[in-house]
Amino acid sequence: MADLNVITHDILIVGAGLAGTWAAMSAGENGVKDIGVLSKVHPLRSHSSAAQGGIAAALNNVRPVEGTGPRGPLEQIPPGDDPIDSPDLHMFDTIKGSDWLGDQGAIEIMVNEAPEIVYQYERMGCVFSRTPDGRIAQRRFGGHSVPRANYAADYTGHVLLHTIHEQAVRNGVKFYAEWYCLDLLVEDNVCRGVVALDITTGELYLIRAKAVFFGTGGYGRAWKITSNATANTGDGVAIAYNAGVPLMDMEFVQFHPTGVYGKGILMSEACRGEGGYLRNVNGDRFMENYAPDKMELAPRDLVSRSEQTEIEQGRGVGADGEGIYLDMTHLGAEKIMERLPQVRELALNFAGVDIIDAPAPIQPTAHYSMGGIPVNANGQVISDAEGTPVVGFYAAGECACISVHGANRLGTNSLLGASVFGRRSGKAMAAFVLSGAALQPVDEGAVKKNRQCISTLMDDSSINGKKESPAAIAEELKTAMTRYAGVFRDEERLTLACEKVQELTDRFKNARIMDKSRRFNTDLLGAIETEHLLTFSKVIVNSGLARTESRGAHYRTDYPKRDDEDWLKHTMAHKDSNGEPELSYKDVDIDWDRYPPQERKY
Amino acid sequence: MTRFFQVQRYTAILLVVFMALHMIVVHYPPGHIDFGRVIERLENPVWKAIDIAFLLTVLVHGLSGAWVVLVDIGKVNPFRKVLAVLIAIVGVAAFIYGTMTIIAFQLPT
Amino acid sequence: MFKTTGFISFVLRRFTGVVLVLYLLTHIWVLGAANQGVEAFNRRMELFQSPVTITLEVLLLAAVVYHGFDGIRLLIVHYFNVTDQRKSLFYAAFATAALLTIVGGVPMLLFAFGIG
Amino acid sequence: MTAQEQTIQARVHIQRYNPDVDRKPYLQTFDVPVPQGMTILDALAYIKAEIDGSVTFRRSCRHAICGSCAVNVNGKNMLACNTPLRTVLTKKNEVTIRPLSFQPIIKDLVVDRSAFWEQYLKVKPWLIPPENSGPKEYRVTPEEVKALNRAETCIMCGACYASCQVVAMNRQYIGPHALLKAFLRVLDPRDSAPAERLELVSGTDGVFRCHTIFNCIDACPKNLNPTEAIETLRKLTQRRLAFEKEREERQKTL
Ligand SMILES: Cc1cc2nc3c(=O)[nH]c(=O)nc-3n(C[C@H](O)[C@H](O)[C@H](O)COP(=O)(O)OP(=O)(O)OC[C@H]3O[C@@H](n4cnc5c(N)ncnc54)[C@H](O)[C@@H]3O)c2cc1C
Ligand code: HEM
Ligand code: SF4
Ligand code: F3S
Ligand code: FES
Repeated sequence: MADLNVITHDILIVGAGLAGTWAAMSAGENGVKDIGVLSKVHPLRSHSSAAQGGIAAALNNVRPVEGTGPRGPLEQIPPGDDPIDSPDLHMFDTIKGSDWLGDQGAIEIMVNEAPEIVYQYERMGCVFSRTPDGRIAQRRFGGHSVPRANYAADYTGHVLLHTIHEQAVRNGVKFYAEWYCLDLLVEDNVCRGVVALDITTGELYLIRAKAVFFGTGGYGRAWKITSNATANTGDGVAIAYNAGVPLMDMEFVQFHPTGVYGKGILMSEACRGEGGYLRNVNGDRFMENYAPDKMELAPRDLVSRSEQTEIEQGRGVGADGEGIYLDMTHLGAEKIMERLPQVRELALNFAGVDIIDAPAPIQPTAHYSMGGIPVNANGQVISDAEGTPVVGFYAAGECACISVHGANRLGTNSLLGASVFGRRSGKAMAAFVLSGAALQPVDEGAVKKNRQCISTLMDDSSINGKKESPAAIAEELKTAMTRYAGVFRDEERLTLACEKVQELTDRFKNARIMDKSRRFNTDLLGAIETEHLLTFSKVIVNSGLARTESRGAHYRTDYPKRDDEDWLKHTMAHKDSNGEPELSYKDVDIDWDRYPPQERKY
Repeated sequence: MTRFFQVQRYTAILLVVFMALHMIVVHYPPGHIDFGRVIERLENPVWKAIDIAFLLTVLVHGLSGAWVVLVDIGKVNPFRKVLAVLIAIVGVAAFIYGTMTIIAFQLPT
Repeated sequence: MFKTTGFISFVLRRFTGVVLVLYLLTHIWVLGAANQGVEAFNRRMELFQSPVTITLEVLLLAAVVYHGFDGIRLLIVHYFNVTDQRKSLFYAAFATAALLTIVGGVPMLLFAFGIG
Repeated sequence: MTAQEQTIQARVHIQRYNPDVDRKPYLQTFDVPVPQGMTILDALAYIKAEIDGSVTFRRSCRHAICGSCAVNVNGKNMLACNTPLRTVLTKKNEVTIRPLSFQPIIKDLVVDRSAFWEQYLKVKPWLIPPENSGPKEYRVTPEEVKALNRAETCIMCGACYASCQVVAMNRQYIGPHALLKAFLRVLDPRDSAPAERLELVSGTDGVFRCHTIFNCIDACPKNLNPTEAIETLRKLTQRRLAFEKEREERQKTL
């Protein structure tokens, strides 16, 4: 083709969050020179920067002051004193958090590499908060039995991302900022490259590479109320699925209990940590009916479910009764100004409420997607339950399912997972490329196909005169997912969700965009992203419908118990020839001697 | 660049002093200024020295300032070296001429 | 952005600075008449003692004091960490300059129009 | 508990421009219902979804951490995502949204940030750690971290850069964002090339090009203070080598 733009790289990385940037860095350090990184937003805009709380690692820098209880003050551990934390403990907490669906081999690798990767971040320039003697400060975090979250105030992800990005630039990694990956080219289980769009010019490119890496982030945007950035539309997940790669455990999506009402923007866990109350419309602290001991400090999924129960029983607040009050007025202006200034700002800007004198309306918000592209501990994508690799295709971060988070991720473990497995993937890719991998022949028709899709979306002479707005379809999908595949699920709701997704998928065939220009067409991107949302939402609802148990974040009111007998296994979904998800299952990697499944009790 | 900035700031400090002095001594109280009035003061060689220093300071400050103003403009920026030379020439010329003037204030013999 | 004290002061400072440089060069040329002797000097000075030029000189005074006090403000900002007071500092500099212009300018005008 | 406030109607003027087809930028007006809590970004998203899908702007995180969405609202640069629309409405319930000032426009509210990023890279934003890196973390005191916090939260939104008239005059100027970054690295006790950095920022286009206009402070959505960072750097450039000596001493106890 005359108008075919081709770019080649040894390694092509899609996604410039922590996972993608680490992969690029470490591939470079391991001897590969020619690395390209594609990102649909500028690398520093990646969603990793939104992480607030911290990154987990058993550094043993601080401990609770003796005899002060679970919410008491922390102190640095004097040199020579006994450590309180260990990778093993971290491993156990993670497994327990995952409701035993996490693969223990991968978890072990992650917790063992954790301290080293945090130290490396520090040595590269991260400005972590410090203990009085200058070590990295740590704080408590939900589900971790000791203070293990290494943090930089409440912008940890921001600091990590900027640091690693700068170091990658320093190492000569080539970034393509504002390039959109449209398609992945896999044939005969061998990955050959991608089709990408230079957003600024609207030009299509065929990018060939010996190894392709996906670090495209999560898929929380399929819900109406979500803490995720607008970029988190699960593109990588959908693209891989369309290319014939299976998706794993897609039904597991974590809901955070305190998102700003109607928007989902995260109000930090610290609000409850500092003593905030949750109240329903009658002003009752309803948590006493669900977790009388821990009250507001019960684990995230439990609190989210309690809130949702109140809402569904008609005791919610707000215009549509879908909210709950987070009441911090009793803390007093002084404490709020000192400990939660950012939260106050947030509530002021986004809810129009000053938390000093009024409760803030909040609601559960889609927060983290545990499922994704199945990979092994070297980031190599696998194509079936036996672990057959897709040659030359790697993934890590939130778009991948390794699975270290199992059915429920612990806070601070995802920055860690993205970093550790991003780095490992980079190393594995370097080994793969240096072992003599070659560029594979590609079908140039792929570009044509994508160009066709785009012109269809832009076309105005639509079939049967019916035009659909992609934005409206996305909106309906999100509403349906929130209602039917949200905190609570059951057969009826999930069936409704399936039908809705199918209906919307059909309607999307007539979707037409308004912006017909080539240059920086975000309308077009929005439509493509909507298509991706539909693609993987179908997998989510089908996987969820099939899984007749409650485990971690997947809660079925019709099957409220965990069922290890039948369901201690990962869901794998392949796209079949009709475009429907075909489910199969994969065993969980469990060390039966060390960490056999137990009841998950807090 | 560092030096230009330095020079501007230090000369600015000096100018605060000189300017105040100049205003008070020369222009206050306001009135008719003629040779006679100037010579009253400039008979004293110390005043001469002060005025020469003032002249130097204000020239350096003003002209380096003018250079900055010009060079701030993106299109002019590439020619900053040439400009610096031109302005320096102006400065030196003005300084020599001004110094001659100051020296010229002498009681006619 | 264009209505901030910072920008306004910058424009004024720049403008007065340039005006002062131009004046300075003229000034040096004017005084240079002294080289040609007493008469030449006095003759040239006469040229500049009409009410009109003296009025202009008042403006010049305004420029000098404004530029000067604004410059002092910048020196203060440079040597002390007072950026939080940036607005008050500007108002202070401006007010002082205005005051001095009046204090110095009124007698000049009185003199110029022969009232003093 | 709080009274449900009424939705009001706003007229949002947006500057439109697609260089491929338009000869010059023009304003287009949209009527937007403004419920309580609607941000400028929400309004833009509403317009894009409901009225005109070709309205183009950047956004991602929605809560002032990614730095994508800075625009010029009623003549001031700010983030669209953390500014409630009601706070910027005029008495007639109008608001004018333009792209960041002084930047080449790619389309509508999207500007070409290449110069901005180039300047950012020019100051070598990465840490240059000391050679003798140990197995664990460097020891940095909480006080030293506190000093760095004044620069660390910069999200590279460019609101400062696009409010600085020096940038408007001269694109060679490094700019407040990048100088703030330089400040962060220079002051970091772990950085071992402060003298080199100070040399770099004292060049023709560095800290001395700043004329203390302060617009960068006014614009910064993260309440940072580039001017003070620039003044600090100016002072440090004067004792560059001494400062590096002190740094070497400090690094012995990292
Ligand atoms: C509000 C919030 C707070 C959080 N707090 C914490 C915390 O405290 N601790 C913790 O451990 N975790 C936290 N997380 C989770 C954590 O931030 C993410 O899981 C993690 O950052 C994901 O990193 P990533 O590299 O996989 O993806 P991302 O950082 O999301 O990056 C995705 C990248 O892929 C690119 N991309 C996507 N699609 C395409 C495409 N089609 N073409 C080209 N490029 C594409 C994007 O541009 C981006 O660069 C939080 C998450 C949220 C939402
Ligand atoms: C009390 C006396 C004065 C003080 C305190 C003073 C102070 C300053 C300062 C601090 C600057 C630097 C501005 C910047 O960096 O942006 C400056 C600039 C300048 N000054 Fe002065 N100045 C004084 C008198 C003068 C005089 C008498 C002249 C004219 C001959 C002059 C001409 C200039 C010019 C042309 C500039 C450059 C303008 C700019 O950069 O905006 N100054 N002055
Ligand atoms: S300093 Fe402030 S305004 Fe400037 S880029 Fe950083 S966050 Fe934005
Ligand atoms: S606005 Fe510009 S001139 Fe300096 S003080 Fe800020 S960088
Ligand atoms: S959308 Fe991220 S800063 Fe506004």
